[in-house]
Amino acid sequence: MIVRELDLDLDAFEGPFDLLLTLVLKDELDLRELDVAGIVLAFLERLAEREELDLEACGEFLVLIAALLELKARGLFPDEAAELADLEPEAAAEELARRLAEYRRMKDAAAWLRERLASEGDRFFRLGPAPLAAKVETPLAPQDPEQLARVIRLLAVEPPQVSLEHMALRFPPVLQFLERFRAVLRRRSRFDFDGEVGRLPRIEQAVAFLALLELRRSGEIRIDQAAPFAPIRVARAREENSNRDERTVAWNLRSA
Amino acid sequence: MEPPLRLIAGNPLDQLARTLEALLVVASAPLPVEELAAAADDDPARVEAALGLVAERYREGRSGVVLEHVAGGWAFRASREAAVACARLFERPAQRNLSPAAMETLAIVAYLGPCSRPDIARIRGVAADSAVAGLVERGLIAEAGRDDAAGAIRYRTTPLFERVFGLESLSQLPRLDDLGTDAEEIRGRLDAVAEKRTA
Amino acid sequence: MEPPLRLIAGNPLDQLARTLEALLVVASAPLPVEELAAAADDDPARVEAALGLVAERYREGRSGVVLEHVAGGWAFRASREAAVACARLFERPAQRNLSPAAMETLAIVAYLGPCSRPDIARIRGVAADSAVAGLVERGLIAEAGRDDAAGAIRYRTTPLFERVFGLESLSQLPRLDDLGTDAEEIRGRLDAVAEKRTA
Repeated sequence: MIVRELDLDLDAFEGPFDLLLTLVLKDELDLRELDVAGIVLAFLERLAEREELDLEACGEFLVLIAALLELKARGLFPDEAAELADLEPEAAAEELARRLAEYRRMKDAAAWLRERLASEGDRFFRLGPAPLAAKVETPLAPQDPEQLARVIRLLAVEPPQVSLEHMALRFPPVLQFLERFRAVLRRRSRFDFDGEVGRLPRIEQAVAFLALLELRRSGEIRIDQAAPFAPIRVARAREENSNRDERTVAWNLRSA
Repeated sequence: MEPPLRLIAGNPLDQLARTLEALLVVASAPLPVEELAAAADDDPARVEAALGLVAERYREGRSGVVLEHVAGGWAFRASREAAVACARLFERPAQRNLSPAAMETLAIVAYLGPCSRPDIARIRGVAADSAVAGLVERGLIAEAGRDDAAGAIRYRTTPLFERVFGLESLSQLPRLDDLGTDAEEIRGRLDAVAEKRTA
Repeated sequence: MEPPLRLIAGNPLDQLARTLEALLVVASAPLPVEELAAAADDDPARVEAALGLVAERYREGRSGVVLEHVAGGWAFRASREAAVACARLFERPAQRNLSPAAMETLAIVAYLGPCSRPDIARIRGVAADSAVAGLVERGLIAEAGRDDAAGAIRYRTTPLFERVFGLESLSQLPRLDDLGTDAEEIRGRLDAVAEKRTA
């Protein structure tokens, strides 16, 4: 099972997971509009269709979805992420529970509304004026011009400060890491992933990891890891493959 | 009220008559027999007959709702004896006020001078199409040529606007010196805030 | 049709009842008792009594036109048994294809309104911009001014929302406390998971 070929049918996006990631990385799809739970469901459904547990696919999926979730959480709650992080574990758990409960209640309220609409949907009524009623014009009451000034002043209210952390989210294009890794591999036949990107912010590490997956998919590199959490070693694949695949990758990225 | 019409229970046209009543009460224009027949999924001749029952039930003197046959078809109207009450109903909401979206749109056009819909939407952070249409219909703003760049229609306030707000001219608008001394400066300020809001 | 209601000719409320019928058939939105009383130039208590007569005459099973108390007022609608015929003739743009996202957004605005798009996104975990725009276009929610502190537009449900969902008022919505799981219970589950992990 190839995670990146996972077919998605979401409100904000329809197509393979691969394309979705590319669009997100190129800033062409607003992560805030994306229902991440929908992606997880699609993956689980696909997984359930198989008899065996595909560990490799699960691992890849977890990494990708975690990166997406983190990006999205920070995008949605630039201030609150920091807020929650400052809380003691006890208080954070309480806050999390409170928010989950609120979310669940709203889900249930939506379900109630849906049922209500189904049971009340056979009540038809007229919208707008009656067919033979005289057309009426309702004149406007005299208005105070101060209202206009008040409204403009509200429009000039500065929105809440966006934290600088949010600025760090301007994450680099995956192409940048593709080129960087290729350059490294031209000089050396192998390198250590953590050694290369370990000092970068986590967001950039996530993008770098995507680049790594992309390079492996196209057969340019081999990836080895002795054990979970052990260093990831990246090595050049055989020469004859790399030229052809470089073209394919570039084409994929451009066409997305 | 006169003694009510005695419909023989089980008259085969009764159910059709009730369906026609329902269609007529939700219609916003007179309905021709063919349209009623299509909706009721019944025969036009039977519909005509059932309309006779409905007309008998809803007639002047018997009911406040009266069935009327006009050029375009059949429609319910108010009885003549209730004309004065209906007139009072429609006169009453004279103190109508502007919706928040309309007030904001109007303020933008008044303070910034001719603006297009995209200008207004950008500053508000949300589309203003129905607010603009409503203000044009009320005569508070009017078209004022096109945008040089994109060719979008621009709007300005009207003399009626000045009357409603008790202004002799736009120069009498309350000052906004805290935001800027002229329209250009205020526009720049609002644009900058709008950009931050969407970022 | 059931045998029609026998109104005693000359019942002093008959004429008022007919006037109310007339007002209800021309109104474009539900009318509160006070508005009916002002238009009919009569006493609210008498109007309430006459509404009883009208409700008896226009009720499900007896008539294709039905009187209902909805969205804070009284209004005529089509009987439920005529829904199929009405559906053949009229589209209902307000309730067509309400997506799950739209329904959740509507629930949040109904319970917590007036609230802004950031408020909604906070609860749903997904930006609500397109859902909000869709609900505004359908007339189920409307702008309700801006948040003083952040300048974000806030939204509330409209009378049309109450009418479409058959609610007399928002207070008819089930109490939030009766919905869903409470924070305590979720907290308990979180703790259970944490214990397993450390064990």
